[in-house]
Amino acid sequence: MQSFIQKCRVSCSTKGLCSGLIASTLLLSLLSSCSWTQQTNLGIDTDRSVQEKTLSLVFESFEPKGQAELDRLKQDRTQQFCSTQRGLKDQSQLTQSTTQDQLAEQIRLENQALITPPKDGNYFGDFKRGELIAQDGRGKTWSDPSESPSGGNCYNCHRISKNELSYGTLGPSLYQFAKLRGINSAKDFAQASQNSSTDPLIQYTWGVLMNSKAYNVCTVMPRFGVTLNHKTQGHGGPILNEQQIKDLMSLLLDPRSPVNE
Amino acid sequence: MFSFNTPFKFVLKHLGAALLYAYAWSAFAQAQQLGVSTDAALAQYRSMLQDANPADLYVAKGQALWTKARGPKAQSLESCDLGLGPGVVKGAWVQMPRYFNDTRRVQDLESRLVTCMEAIQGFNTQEIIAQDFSKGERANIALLAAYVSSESQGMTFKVPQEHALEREMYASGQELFYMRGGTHDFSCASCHTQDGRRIRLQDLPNLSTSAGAGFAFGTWPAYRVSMGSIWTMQQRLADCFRQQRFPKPKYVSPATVALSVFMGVNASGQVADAPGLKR
Amino acid sequence: MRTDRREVLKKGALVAGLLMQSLGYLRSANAYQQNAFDAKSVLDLYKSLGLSVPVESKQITLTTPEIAENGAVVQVAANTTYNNIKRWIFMVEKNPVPLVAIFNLTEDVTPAVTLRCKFAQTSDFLAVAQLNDGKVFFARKEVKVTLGGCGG
Amino acid sequence: MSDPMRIRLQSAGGLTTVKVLMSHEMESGQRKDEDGKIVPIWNIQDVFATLNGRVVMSSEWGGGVSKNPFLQFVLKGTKPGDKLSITWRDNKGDTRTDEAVVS
Repeated sequence: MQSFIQKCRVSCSTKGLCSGLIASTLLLSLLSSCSWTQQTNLGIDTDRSVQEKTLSLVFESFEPKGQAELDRLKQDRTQQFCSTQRGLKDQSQLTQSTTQDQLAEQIRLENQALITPPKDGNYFGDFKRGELIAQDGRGKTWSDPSESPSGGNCYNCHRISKNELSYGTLGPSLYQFAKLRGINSAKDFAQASQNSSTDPLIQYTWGVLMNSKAYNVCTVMPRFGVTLNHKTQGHGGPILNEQQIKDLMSLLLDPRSPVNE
Repeated sequence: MFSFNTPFKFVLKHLGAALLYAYAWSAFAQAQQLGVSTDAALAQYRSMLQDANPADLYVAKGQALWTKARGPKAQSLESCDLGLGPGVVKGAWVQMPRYFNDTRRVQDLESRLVTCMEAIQGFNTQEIIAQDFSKGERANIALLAAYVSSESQGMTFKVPQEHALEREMYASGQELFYMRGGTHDFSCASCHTQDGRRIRLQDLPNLSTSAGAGFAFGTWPAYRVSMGSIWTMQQRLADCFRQQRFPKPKYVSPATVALSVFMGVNASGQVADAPGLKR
Repeated sequence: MRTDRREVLKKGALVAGLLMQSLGYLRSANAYQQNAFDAKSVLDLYKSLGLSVPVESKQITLTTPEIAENGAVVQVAANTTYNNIKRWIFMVEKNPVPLVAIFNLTEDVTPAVTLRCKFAQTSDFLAVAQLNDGKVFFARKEVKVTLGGCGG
Repeated sequence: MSDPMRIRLQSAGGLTTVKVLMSHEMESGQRKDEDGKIVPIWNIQDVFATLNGRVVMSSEWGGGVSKNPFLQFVLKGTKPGDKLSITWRDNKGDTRTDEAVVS
């Protein structure tokens, strides 16, 4: 808890945002220490009795195994909210004309605030390592050792490099990611990466990899670079570490990467 | 895209994010198109195996097991009541999970088989629950499930919703289906609420629709080519939760039965085709 | 250890012998060609079977899936318009042991044979047809083996 | 101790398609177990088919045939009542014979 607030202080640029974040962090920790039945108290209009019955049924049905302890069933605010959003597919469908949409926007902003730039200001790594991370679907399950690094699972949902035919279609194709977005040469890439901290494509790609929920609040894409409130994440922090995210940045944006062939 | 009463400020604030998002999805149609040839090739691979499903070998073993005197009481399961009366196997599976008067619980096929194995044959329920899939009596349950489900092949799903507990289990199953959690924010719905999508090369049935639920619920137990063995619905669900990064669901626990009620009821009117054949 | 093995062999021989007797099938004429199943490459395999290197032929048709989502089970089929075929040799080129199966045909069967075999990786499937006149022909077709599941 | 095969026959115009599923582990001798030790090869080596007692097809298999093997071939000049038998023998000496009748 303490270290989380400190981390947050370091990365906050304005005082207001910072105190807001601390408040919401406190709220989160309060929520996570609440009893199971109180978890759903978000003012969301759904059948309380069904939710309560389900939560107690879930609690008696699961057991901890390996690194997957029961705290994984405790939802944070994003997870609670998105569990109630059935059939909501896209950020573009939100209008803020309803309480639901306003709440969605609040939660999106909370997620946005968790995105931090790379510590050394360099957004890129090695696209070859990035490909391996994209291929790797291991990590964080009860059968994975808790200390080993996680993979990105990227091919489960996305088409990425041309030669890998075994790709999923839950997410958009990322083949020719940079090419389709105006980076066609080593020169384009050098130019963009020189202004990494302001380049919209670099900022967007980094942001989605760090915390997808900052762009589409209930997207099925995991929040790869932020620490959720699970005790068991203490072992390895977020799903991917900063270096892994940099390697994925190169996989997607480097013109030499097989993605941009 | 936005309704007319949308505050203009909100639109402006989000135009950036929305545009970038639309941008990311722009290549989507292209990917779908490229996927067609792969899909056709995979369909060809699967249809070649479908014709002679190794699951048939396990159905024969399960049938032999059903009539064999076993367990501490040395009895066969021929008097087991799967919901249509003692000993009735034909058509029982397409009406499960259902409420059972004797246990006062809603039970799926495997849960009911465990009940019969304890009551009739004298096996210990807790020991069976503590075992691993594919080992000891759990391996036998997979054979029995293959046999029982095969006796409903070609029949139509009619999972009952008459008892209050059956309806309650449906509601809870639905709630759990959409419950996000774990390190990756996944719910069942993350993968199983859209038509025509794949994870890697695996087709993902849309379990919120009748056709999708019918296809998924109606083809487990199944012979898994990659495992060279029969997997039951309980095993399928447990491995889904593992990959969802959730803790482990206990064998035949209420949550797993609730999910089966949700799928089974959604599958109403669809035709059973188990045991199936899967990757 | 040694006696166990001898026992097993003896028992096996006994059972097989009985079967053959009852079926009137002289198995001794067709002893299992272990050396062929030890060959680590297609060329070594031809050598161990005493075959000349076969010629590619359009008269052989192979039915294989383009993509296999699991290499453990891939269904392959071979057929040919040569009416004097006496033997099929099925191979998966890049398997550690390329030889999968040998089929000795008679006039009582058509040349069409289907089998499910393992692919250790993406590889060509090869079927060699040995004709009664001693000529050997082959056809090949690639099967791409992919990772089908979630990779978890 | 081996389990029965499933033999299906489909006849049309004197041709009978034979589809056989066999119950066998078919260990390739290449696979490693959880402790990293090679699982010894255990596979069906010989398979032959007879029609009314006469051998019509014989084959030799290696560890590259899939677990629970499937084999299909076509008999010529069959008539109803013809008796087909399939026999396999594995490298441990275990054998199994099952029969089916052309209808």
